[in-house]
Amino acid sequence: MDFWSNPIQAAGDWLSGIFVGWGMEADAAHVLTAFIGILLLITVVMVLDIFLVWLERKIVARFQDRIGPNRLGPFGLIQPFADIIKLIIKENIYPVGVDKAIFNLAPIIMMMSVLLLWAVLPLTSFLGLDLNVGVLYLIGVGALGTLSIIMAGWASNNKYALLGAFRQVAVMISYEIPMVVALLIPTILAGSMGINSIVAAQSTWYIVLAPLAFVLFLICATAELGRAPFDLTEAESELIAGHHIEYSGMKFGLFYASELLHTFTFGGFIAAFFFGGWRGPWVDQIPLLGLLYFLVKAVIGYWIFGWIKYTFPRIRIDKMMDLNWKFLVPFSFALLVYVALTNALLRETSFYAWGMFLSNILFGWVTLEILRRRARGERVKVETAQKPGF
Amino acid sequence: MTVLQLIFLLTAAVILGSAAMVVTAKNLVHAALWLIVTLFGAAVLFAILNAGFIAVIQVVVYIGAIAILFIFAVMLTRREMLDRGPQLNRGWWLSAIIAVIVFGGLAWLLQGWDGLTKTAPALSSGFDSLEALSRALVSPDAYVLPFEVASVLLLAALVGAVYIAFQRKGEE
Amino acid sequence: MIPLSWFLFLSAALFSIGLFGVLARKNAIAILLGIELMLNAVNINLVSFWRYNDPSRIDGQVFTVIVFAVAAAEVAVGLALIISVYRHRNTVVADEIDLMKW
Amino acid sequence: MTTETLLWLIPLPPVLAFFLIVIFTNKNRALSHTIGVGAAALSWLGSMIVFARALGVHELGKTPFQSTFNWFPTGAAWFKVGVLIDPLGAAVLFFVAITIFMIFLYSVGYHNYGQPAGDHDRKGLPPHGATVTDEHGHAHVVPSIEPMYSRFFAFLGLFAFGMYVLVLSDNLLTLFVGWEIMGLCSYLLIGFWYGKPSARDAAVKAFMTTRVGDVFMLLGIAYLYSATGTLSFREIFNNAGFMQALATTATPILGLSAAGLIGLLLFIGTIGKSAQWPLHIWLPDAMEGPTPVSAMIHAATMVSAGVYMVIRMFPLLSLDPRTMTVVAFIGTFTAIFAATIAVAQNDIKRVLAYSTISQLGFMIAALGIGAYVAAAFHLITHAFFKALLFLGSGSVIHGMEHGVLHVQGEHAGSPQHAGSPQHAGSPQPPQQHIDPQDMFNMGGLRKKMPITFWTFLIGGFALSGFPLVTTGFWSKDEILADAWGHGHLAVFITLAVAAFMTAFYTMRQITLTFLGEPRTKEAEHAQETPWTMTVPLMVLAFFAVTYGWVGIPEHFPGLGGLVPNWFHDFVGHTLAHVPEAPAFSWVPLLTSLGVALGGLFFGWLYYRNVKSAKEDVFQIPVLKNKWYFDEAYNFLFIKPAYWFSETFVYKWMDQWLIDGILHSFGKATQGLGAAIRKYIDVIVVNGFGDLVGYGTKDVGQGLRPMQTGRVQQYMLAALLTVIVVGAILTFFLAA
Repeated sequence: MDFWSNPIQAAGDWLSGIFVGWGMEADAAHVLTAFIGILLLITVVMVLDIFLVWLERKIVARFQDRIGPNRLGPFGLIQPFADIIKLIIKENIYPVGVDKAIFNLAPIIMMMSVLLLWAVLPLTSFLGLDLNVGVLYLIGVGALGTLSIIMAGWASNNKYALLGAFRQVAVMISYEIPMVVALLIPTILAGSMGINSIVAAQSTWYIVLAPLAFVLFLICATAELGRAPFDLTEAESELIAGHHIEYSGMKFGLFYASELLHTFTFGGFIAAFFFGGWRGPWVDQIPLLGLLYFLVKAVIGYWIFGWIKYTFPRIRIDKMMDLNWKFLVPFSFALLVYVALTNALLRETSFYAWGMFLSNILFGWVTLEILRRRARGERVKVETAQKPGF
Repeated sequence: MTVLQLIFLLTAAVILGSAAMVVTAKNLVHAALWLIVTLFGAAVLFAILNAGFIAVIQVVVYIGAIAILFIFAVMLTRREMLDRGPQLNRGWWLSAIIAVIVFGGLAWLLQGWDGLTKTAPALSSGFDSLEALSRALVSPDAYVLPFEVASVLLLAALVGAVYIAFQRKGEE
Repeated sequence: MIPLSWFLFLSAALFSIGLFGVLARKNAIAILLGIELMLNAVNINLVSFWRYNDPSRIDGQVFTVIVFAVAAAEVAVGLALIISVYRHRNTVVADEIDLMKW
Repeated sequence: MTTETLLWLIPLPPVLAFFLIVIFTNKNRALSHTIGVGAAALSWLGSMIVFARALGVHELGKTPFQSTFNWFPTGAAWFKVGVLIDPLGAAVLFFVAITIFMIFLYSVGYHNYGQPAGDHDRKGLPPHGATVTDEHGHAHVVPSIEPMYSRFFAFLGLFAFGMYVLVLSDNLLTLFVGWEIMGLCSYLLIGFWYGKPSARDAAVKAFMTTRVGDVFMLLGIAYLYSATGTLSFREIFNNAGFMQALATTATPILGLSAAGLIGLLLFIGTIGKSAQWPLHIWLPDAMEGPTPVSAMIHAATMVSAGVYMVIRMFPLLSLDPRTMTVVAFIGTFTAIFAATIAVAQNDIKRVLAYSTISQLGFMIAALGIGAYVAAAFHLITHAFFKALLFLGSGSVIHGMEHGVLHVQGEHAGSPQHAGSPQHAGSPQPPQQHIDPQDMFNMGGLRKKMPITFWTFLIGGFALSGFPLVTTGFWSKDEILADAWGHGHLAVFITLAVAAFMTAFYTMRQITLTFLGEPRTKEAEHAQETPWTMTVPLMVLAFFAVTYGWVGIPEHFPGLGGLVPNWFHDFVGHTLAHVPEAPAFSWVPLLTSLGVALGGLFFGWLYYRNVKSAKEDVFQIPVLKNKWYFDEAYNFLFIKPAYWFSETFVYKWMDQWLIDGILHSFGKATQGLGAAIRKYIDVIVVNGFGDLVGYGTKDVGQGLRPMQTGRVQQYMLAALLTVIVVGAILTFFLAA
């Protein structure tokens, strides 16, 4: 096998060959190699996470017209390491009445739920498991995140934490529905649930074929991540800090890091689902180039999330649920049917890409028009109600 | 013993241990969390059995929805959570005996069955159980009717649950 | 390769544990937990029979999916009932929910 | 629209009106009566279209309009129901539709639509009148609107639905359904003013009495169904095999054939419904209902339904001569019997009620002697003129009530009386309130109410059989001719006497009511009724005169042949063998002329001078009291029933006989018992008893906790059972 077309596979084969040479069974060697691979991946990801902290701080600073960390190392790159050291040497506080086991487990599971996502993240054409239920896997692992939040909220023995956890869980369970539907649209277009297959199928990026699905997914992902404007779980003015109110030290650090990594991962998924993933020029000749393309696209996705977070004000919880159940869910169902139909009609034609794009724009325009009319009606009703004499 | 067997035994131990914790844990939230561990183990088993879709659905539906629902219910009925008294009936030993008898009976019945030591047939290459399942669920000469009935059942349960649990105005 | 018996014994054991939970627990929610265990035992059986019989016949998985649906429905209604009972009687102990006795 | 579709639609408007009024428009009187009258008009229109089309069909008897559908499965076959219009059905539908429509219209005026609400009217009581003040400050008492106005139209609609169902059905079952709907409605409508105890009693009486007949009728239907497997008229009558089998099968009862027994049972239903002797007692009491109801019951629908049913079943009845004899006897007897009572009645409506019974007797008698067409003819002519008479009498009563209120208003409104203490705060009906239905309180109304007078006169002459110009003459003449022609001399003579009495009491009624001078102040102030009441009178009067001309016998001297005897030809074809018209004879014609004119003349001659009830020599107690039938039934059935339960069963059987035996046994055995008790009872029996008693109790106590209400314990028990049964199955049965 050519090493450069799939270096990871080659390295793995080489390693397990060594283990077998040491007298191991082939299966056991395979499993051991896989574990080593997982460990390597996690290490890389965690290191990436550290730089994400720096990136996040830089982004927020730019949005707020500041410079951001700039003292330690070049461009302040050493700053996050200092932060980590600070968090590690902080005291571990256990408030009265916490359920210690669960309290400690929660951040770990939180981190785990994010790391599990990396199993199916298609970094390149050969890296990332092409699970035939990849999209569902994404949702299922999201459920683990939910679980960790409720564990944290409950174990803290703090009513703000519990309330925050309740809110977050309600939001996550609700927004899961439009999210699944939004992800079903790339699935339908690609004819597979495997995420790498979806990337492979994107000779035209799906942002062109299904722009509305992208918008829908972006909204749902923001809610799923619990970032502004949907950061109700830690709405500081109401709940202080939500589910991680009682956490200190590195446990808080884990929550913080996992949020950032989660965001980056979702940036990656946006890249994979809608921006062609590792696809790019010359990637067929040099597969490793895909990794670069993918990371660039993922960082752009990450930046989009940051852009949203630091631009929009927070939405009230009831408005947020209304938005989901009264708009996003019906909208997503209608969109799914619509895209499936247009896809079936236009697939074989020469103007497939442009037809899909324009039909999506048309659908979005109709939706906006309906919303505008309704809003106008509501406004008129409110105004007439306020007028004296009526 | 192959690695797969080892994984199976580990998973089985986790499943049985956590299941035992589910039925004995004093704190209900712990019981619910142990249930999640059990369900996760079951998902692993499904994965071992090459039923990837079922495994993921197990995680999504059971852990993502049902378990969360349980935890919600436990928290909504909070007084019981603080109840540190015995969580078992007075007649729990009778229940234990019956459970053992049931297990014994099932084991005895299985013992007498000749298909017990069967090994799994190899999956033909290119066979996608997910595709077969999805075709079975929507094809009229297979399971489309039960599938639709199940969805109607779900809807009815949803409406019923909302109605039952809905706190009407004026009620305490 | 794992023989079929392993799965069957595991599911029998899981079923019995669930049964014990259903019969012995005081708390109504815990009873529902036990029922979930039993349903999972059934699911394990269904899937393993599918795998070990003829994987091209997908019926075992279909039944599993339908069991999922039924379990979800059962839990939703069951928990709603328990919450409703809790509101009215302020208890979720199954032994105290005995209005229907003699 | 095909005629068959139309047939299905005809009964629907009234029942829709019923539900609409009951459910939605109950509060709105105008809307309610619009819906009710509109529905009757729609049904009428449909019926007229059907009738017109029926006229156009050649040999309708062989190819009637019919349509059926499968109702419910009976084993391998289906029970079919459907609609049918054959010549008889068409003729009946014609008069039913017209009379029902007219009665609906009449009810609007009768219940004082447009008048103010009463001062003290309450639901369940007739309106008492309202006081209004005119522009001069004078208080007048005027009629007030019926408080349950909408309800009346709803009930009437349901009643009309029942009648349409009955007429249109092609089988006995749906006919019975319509029959029973009418039974219910008659109960509701007779007891419409349920505030009056007499109305309540009358309603119950009518319901119970007809129920006696209905039970027998249901038995007959059941017997017929078990014998033939179908209830469809045409399937039974057109199947010679069925008819043959029914005629020859013997039954254990009175040696009748199956056909005879079934016929008799069905005929008992008719006796109840058409108020024949001996179940006639309910009908005069039914006059407690509002007058449109009386017209509905006595002319258009209910009593006609009974006769209609026997006419329908005539082919079956005629299979057994003994049944026919019974029918002829009952009819003839009822005719003369009711006529005698009618002579002595003073209530204007009661006279008509008894005359109805009498005329129905004519029809039944005609049927009994085989005069099928004559019976149907008289049924229809009678419906027209009796509806006319009832509505006319209602108009008279209404006019009289106006007079009563006027007089009452003068008392209440005039200054010298207004001060009297008992009238000051309570304008209740005054103590000297007279009965507006008593004919001796009337007199001279022809000037006050000319339209009512002339139409009533036409109706009365039709009832009497005034020669040539009225329908009653032709139909009654045909019955008499049939009786003579078929050699039933006894029937002929009896009916002739009854006809004479009919003419006599009719003229008595007309004379007392309309002729002469007003005998009371109230009668002086009577007033003509509004157009909604007089228009129906005029329409019905038109038919009461002209309808007879369609059935003039061909051989009638002078007139015969001028107009073809259409009715005989048309209705006769309902039967497989068209009955022959009797040969012409002068005897019945002269008899008919004589009794009609004679009765009318003597009635006028005598009653023109009678001023009060005391002067009337026909107020014979036995007639006045209706041959003591109510008393007799009271004595024969009701008292014995009381006596049987109170005295015989309770006092004699229970207290005296059984208790006595027991007591004597008790006394005798007491001594023995005391001895036994000491040695056996206390030791053995008590011990055993205690064992059983306490044992049962203890076992019950012990078992009671099984029902713990705890779901887990139930489950435990169920599981144990499963394990045990499974073990048994595995170890003992499978092995």
